[in-house]
Amino acid sequence: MTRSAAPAHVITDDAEALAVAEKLASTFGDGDSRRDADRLLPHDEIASVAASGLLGITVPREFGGADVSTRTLGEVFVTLAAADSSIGQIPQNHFFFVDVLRHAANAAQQAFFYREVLQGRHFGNALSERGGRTAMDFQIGFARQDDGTWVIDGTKYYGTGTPFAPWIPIYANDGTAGSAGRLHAAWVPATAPGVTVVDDWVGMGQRTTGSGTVTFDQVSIPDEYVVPAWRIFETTETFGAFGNYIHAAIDAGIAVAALRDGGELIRTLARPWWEAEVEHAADDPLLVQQFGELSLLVRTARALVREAGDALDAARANLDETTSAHASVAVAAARAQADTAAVTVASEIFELIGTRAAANDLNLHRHWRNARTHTLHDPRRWKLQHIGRWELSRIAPPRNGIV
Amino acid sequence: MTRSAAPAHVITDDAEALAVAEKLASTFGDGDSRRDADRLLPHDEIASVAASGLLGITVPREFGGADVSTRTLGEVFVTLAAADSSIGQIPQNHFFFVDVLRHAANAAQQAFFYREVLQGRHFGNALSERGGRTAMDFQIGFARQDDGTWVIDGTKYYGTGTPFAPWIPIYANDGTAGSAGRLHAAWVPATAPGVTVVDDWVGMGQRTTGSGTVTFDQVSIPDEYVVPAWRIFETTETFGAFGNYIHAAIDAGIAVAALRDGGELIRTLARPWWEAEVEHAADDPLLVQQFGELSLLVRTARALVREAGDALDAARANLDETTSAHASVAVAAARAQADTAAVTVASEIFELIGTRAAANDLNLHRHWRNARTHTLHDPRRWKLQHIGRWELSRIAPPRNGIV
Amino acid sequence: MSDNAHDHWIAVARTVAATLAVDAVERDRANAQPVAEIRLLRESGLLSLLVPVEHGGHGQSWRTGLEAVRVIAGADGSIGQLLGYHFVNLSNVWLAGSPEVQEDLGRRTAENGWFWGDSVNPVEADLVLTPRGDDPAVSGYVLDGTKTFSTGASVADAIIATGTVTTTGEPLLVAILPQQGGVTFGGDWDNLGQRLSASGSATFAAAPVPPEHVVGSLAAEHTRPVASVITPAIQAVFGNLYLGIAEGALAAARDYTTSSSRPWALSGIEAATQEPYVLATYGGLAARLDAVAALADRVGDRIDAAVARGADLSWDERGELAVAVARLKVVSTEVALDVTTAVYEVTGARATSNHYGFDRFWRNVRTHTLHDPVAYKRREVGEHYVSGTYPPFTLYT
Amino acid sequence: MSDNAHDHWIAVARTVAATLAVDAVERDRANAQPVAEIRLLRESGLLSLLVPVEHGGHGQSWRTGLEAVRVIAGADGSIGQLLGYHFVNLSNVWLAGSPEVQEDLGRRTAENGWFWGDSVNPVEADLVLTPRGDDPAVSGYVLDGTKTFSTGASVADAIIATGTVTTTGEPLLVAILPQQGGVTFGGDWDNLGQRLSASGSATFAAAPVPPEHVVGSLAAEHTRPVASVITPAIQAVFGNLYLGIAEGALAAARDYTTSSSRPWALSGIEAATQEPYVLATYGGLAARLDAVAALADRVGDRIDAAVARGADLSWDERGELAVAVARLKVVSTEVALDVTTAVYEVTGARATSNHYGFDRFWRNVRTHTLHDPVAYKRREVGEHYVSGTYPPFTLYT
Repeated sequence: MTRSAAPAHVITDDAEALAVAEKLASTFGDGDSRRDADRLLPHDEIASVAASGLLGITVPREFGGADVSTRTLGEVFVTLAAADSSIGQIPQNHFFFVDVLRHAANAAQQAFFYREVLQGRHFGNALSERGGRTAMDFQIGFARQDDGTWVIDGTKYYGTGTPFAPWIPIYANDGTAGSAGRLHAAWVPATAPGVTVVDDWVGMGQRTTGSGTVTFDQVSIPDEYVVPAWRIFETTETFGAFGNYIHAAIDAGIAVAALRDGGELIRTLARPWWEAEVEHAADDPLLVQQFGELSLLVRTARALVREAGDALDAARANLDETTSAHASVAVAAARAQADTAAVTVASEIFELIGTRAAANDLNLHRHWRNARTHTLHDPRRWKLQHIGRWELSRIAPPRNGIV
Repeated sequence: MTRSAAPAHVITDDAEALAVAEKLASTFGDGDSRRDADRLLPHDEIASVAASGLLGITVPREFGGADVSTRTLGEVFVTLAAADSSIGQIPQNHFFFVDVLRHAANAAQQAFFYREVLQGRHFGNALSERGGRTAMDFQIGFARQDDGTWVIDGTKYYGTGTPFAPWIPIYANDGTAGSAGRLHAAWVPATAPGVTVVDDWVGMGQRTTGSGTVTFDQVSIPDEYVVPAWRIFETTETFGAFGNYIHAAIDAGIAVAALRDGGELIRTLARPWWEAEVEHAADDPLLVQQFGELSLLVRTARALVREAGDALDAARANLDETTSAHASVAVAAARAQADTAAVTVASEIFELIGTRAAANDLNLHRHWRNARTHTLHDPRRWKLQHIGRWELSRIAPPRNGIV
Repeated sequence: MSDNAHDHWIAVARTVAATLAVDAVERDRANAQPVAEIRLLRESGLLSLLVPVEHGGHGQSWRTGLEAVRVIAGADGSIGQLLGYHFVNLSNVWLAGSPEVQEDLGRRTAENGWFWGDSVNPVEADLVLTPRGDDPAVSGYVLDGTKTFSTGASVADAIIATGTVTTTGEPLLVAILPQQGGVTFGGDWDNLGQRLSASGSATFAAAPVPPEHVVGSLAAEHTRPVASVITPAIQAVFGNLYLGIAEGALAAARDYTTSSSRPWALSGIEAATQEPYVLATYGGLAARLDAVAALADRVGDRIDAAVARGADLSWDERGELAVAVARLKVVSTEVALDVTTAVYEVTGARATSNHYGFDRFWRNVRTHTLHDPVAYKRREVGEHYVSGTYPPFTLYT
Repeated sequence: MSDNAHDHWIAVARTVAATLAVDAVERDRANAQPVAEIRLLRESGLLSLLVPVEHGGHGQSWRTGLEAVRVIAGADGSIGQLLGYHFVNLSNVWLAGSPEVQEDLGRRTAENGWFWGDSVNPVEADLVLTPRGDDPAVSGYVLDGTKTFSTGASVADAIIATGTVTTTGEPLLVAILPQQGGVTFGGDWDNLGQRLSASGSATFAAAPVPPEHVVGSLAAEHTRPVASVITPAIQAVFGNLYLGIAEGALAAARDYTTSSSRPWALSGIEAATQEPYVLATYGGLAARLDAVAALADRVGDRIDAAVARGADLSWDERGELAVAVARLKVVSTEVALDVTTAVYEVTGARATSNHYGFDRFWRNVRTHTLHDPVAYKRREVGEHYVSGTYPPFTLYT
């Protein structure tokens, strides 16, 4: 496991965050395809991200962070994901849990964990379980002991980012295993006795996210590491929308990558189709037509991601039922459109390049595998339900940390 | 013909422009369907628009106007077109010719015509001709006389807005009829001898735009009313993009209207489908799903219109080949997406209401007729060519006043 | 399919369609009663197309009849609808009627060239059948009540109607002959599309139903699978109607493109017929229409096969047919909406002139496809695909 | 289609498909030579399916052969491709060969269960045929050169190849038997999809072509319309291949949905098989597949009809066939890309595990549909629809 050694740089404003992201992205693009093909986890790259200070940009100003706008954070994710969508996804849950701290942690916890974050000591995640009827039934053992400590016992899956992270936050319900108590977030040090991280992720896409199995064998943590996440949903919040917003930015980044790499291959590899009677494939009007359609899709996705960022910022600035509903629906729209853009562009781009696009060593297909895998995180069809209910009946999306 | 009598109110900033547009729109919505069905030209409504000062909001500040952002102007058009898409289209060419003044008129002409505009004395248009091989071959007689005046002789078609306007600007090439000289814009007073405006527009949609035939029988105008429009295309410009941007905003407005009216009918008229086993149509999950898709389409269109407005403002602030190309492509994207949104929403919304949606007296079909008519102004497929060429080969759209 | 009788009748349909096409735009606008159009159908012989030879008809298949509907609908969607509904209304006589009913009503239909309308809108309250004496088997009933969407009834020689018997609650399928009185029409059909389909309301006031006009019972215990083929048949008419309208729209656009379209200013191309995107758009739509047409023909054959099974038809076979027809309904709806909207992209702005009236294709498809929501047809098909279940027998499935 | 022989052979194909399905994911990953798979086809009798009875084959129709391709492709796209290409490669013997060639190569194929590969990639330089003496009609030729995309050649008993004669410039169609030497294979096929299609390069070094292995001439003056039916035939194989893969993908998704999918957390529904949007998505896709299948069957019949016309087939009839096949190509491409991408929407995130390998359907379709651009097929269909012109005879049209 790679751990960031020296304390990280501290980024001070939005412009710096965007510039740092661009700079990092330019170094990640080259190795993306190889890492995917050989399934090499991006340990060095994530260490660079941590050292760059990018993982601290949402820490509030009073705790020394840049507190960048949500719009900026989204652009950072689009940029990273367009360079390497696994690298783009790895910090997703990190920012999600930084946001959990903002909403539900006490002042001491905030001070402690924000300092960790600013020092580059970032968060993986262990959220998902198997076997529950739906994805929100958390069954892992999570019991408060008489001495105030908590014991965690059980297995989590799809622990994106855990192989890289000093901290592994989990979601659990209090009470004994099997009971449906109240939702808590608990920060587990990756080095705690009883924690095992196995990189057994076999997804067809997002292959280097380190989304493996995490087992907790009677792991003990102090009460200070436990945050009452259930409180988040007691009031109006933009919390679920925030997590989803980052997913949308990742999908948009994948769409950008597929369009970019496809364009490059059209210019450098594709042969003109004989019926087009043109010298270069890029001059074929039917090809240009379809490339235009795909570009348009990417534009719509990026525009909705930006508008969702604005809506989240507006809600954060002036939180009430209406602004949070607006933000939640704007995020749902961005998710739905970025899904379509990523999946469609990553598949249709092949048609414009021709037979050579399918050569395995080009590995152009990683974008489709990444898109198809990541977009399924939660179903597009339910995004549309939330949009439709809001637009039709002004029913706001539910508060559950997912939408 | 209705002419605005008293001098118009002068709007001073973007916020006032948006508020005035909202207020006017709220008064136009009720009569929209009846005006369409009975083909009643909106004389009173256009007089209200002129009196409100909305038609002067792009006049530069040094000439006393509000010089609102292009983004704001687009939002004004979306708002007006969502209330009555004919009223939304009528001022399109007005703002187009106000922009011609900005780019190609001399200072005296600007002073004169801007004052006219601020007083509510607005512009119709007589651009289109028939019979040319393409839509850009202007054949109308337009000859400079020895005394410096100009004589116009011939016929123009699709003169949107002319039945309402004190001024009728035309496009013509100098030289005798049939020659391909240089492009000029010429302002003809609607009351000039030899001018005849016939409201013979028989389009299936946009029925009350007054897009009829305008004949010029040896009409004489002074040299001061003639602007060398060809100069616009000698340098980098955002002029064609500007005109197209307003078209995009109108299409987006039609999409908004169809979604809004459809939603209202789902809530008030539609019966639930028996297989859905729900009490109200609005609770049917498959209906909500599709309404969500349509809402998403409208959001993408509106977002791209807003981003196109921003791109035009950015180009205006810092004009070079790159910013103007960015703006032109952003507008092409907004046009293409607003086209899809308007046509799709206006047709699919029927499915969600059911059989009653087809009752002729509901006149819900006006939105589809309006969308299908207005979106054809210039073909979507060529917008995609311009987007595709830019994204693929960094070929900027041509400078021709159309894109 | 290349037998002579089939080809003959399709040629007849094409001739009728060509006549209808001449003034389709004007007739659509006038929103009149389709009296002349029904006469045209009658004189062509198409109204007796499906009547068995032994009852004096032409004894043709559903496949031929549905293709004729498609051909007529390409020229005039309303008249295509009227012909298709007529086939279905009349087929009740053979699917649900006794041999005596078949001989009587079938032969009179063929001899007189009767056109059959209907008055059966299932979402409204039932019409009421009151016995005319102690034994309605001898003295018959009278029919009372009002139904909207009584397609073709106002121009019909015979109307198929459903009514509930006051004394027993039994739902019966009956034939009403308007010339025998007791029927008035609302003349209240003014819809977006299918304007000539005479689909206004019908009001029955003691309309006579002699016993020989009781076609059959709809009571579940009396309903055999073959009698319920009527719903797949009407849904197949819908599919062919949409397909025919779409075929007509694309052909009309082609005529316009080849004769009137200008190339786009920026294309640098001499004629609109050479613009690659225009051609590719036509090609994509034509290919989809061809696939739906192939499915429509196959579905026509399956209806013929189901009808030929007669009393042997099982509920499962009936279910398979219903799903096959539902699949046609889904794809024909999709292609028809797409084609009738997309044609403008390849004709251009001037084609929106009301002079051409190209919007009638979209208006016709948009109006009729609202009959029952395609989203639920997709769900029925999906339920069958995923779980193997068949849609229940209703007047929509 | 319900004759016994057809049903028998489709049942055979289903049995083969079931065997292939068992380890399709593992075989796709291994990217090995499909030796065992060809043996399976040989033992099933499918390789002689289209060989005329008089030459010892099963004498079945193209329609049956294409449906068999579709069935096999549903389980394994590569093997479906190999079977379809085999049919086309072999059919050159009857479409372009003399009676002697037909009797000789046809009978040997049937007797030995030969599998035919090809080496004909038209966008590369031609292979070279050098006469082995003054009179190649007596002494034959040797073949030299390299072709990529030589599908199936490396596992073939016979390879159909095109070469240009050094002395006359005449393009000939010849059969190469790898067991006679002179052929090596690059083993360089490692593509996104159709990984078991053995589509690597073949290199010929003085490969013997005895005179009896000269199948026919490709020179324009010698080419009769019926010989050029080969291009529509291969394009029809493509259409059935895509359709078959899509059918396989949707069926695999269904199996997953009914056995493994969880309902979405927020749905409030007990089982994924009850979620209305999931069902509607399945229904919409199944309906489209059904329409394309109906068209595929019709196109199969048309190929049989064209072949049956033999020397009487005109260029216009050949053109009609080519357009009909192009329409199938368009809609099968569209539906296959849509289905293989959309299935994930109804299976969910866990179905992306490489354990299931559902992506092979998309990879197979995505790879093979790049053979020639569908946008230009649309244009060909559109040109015919608008102007009535037929695509020229090429190895793509």
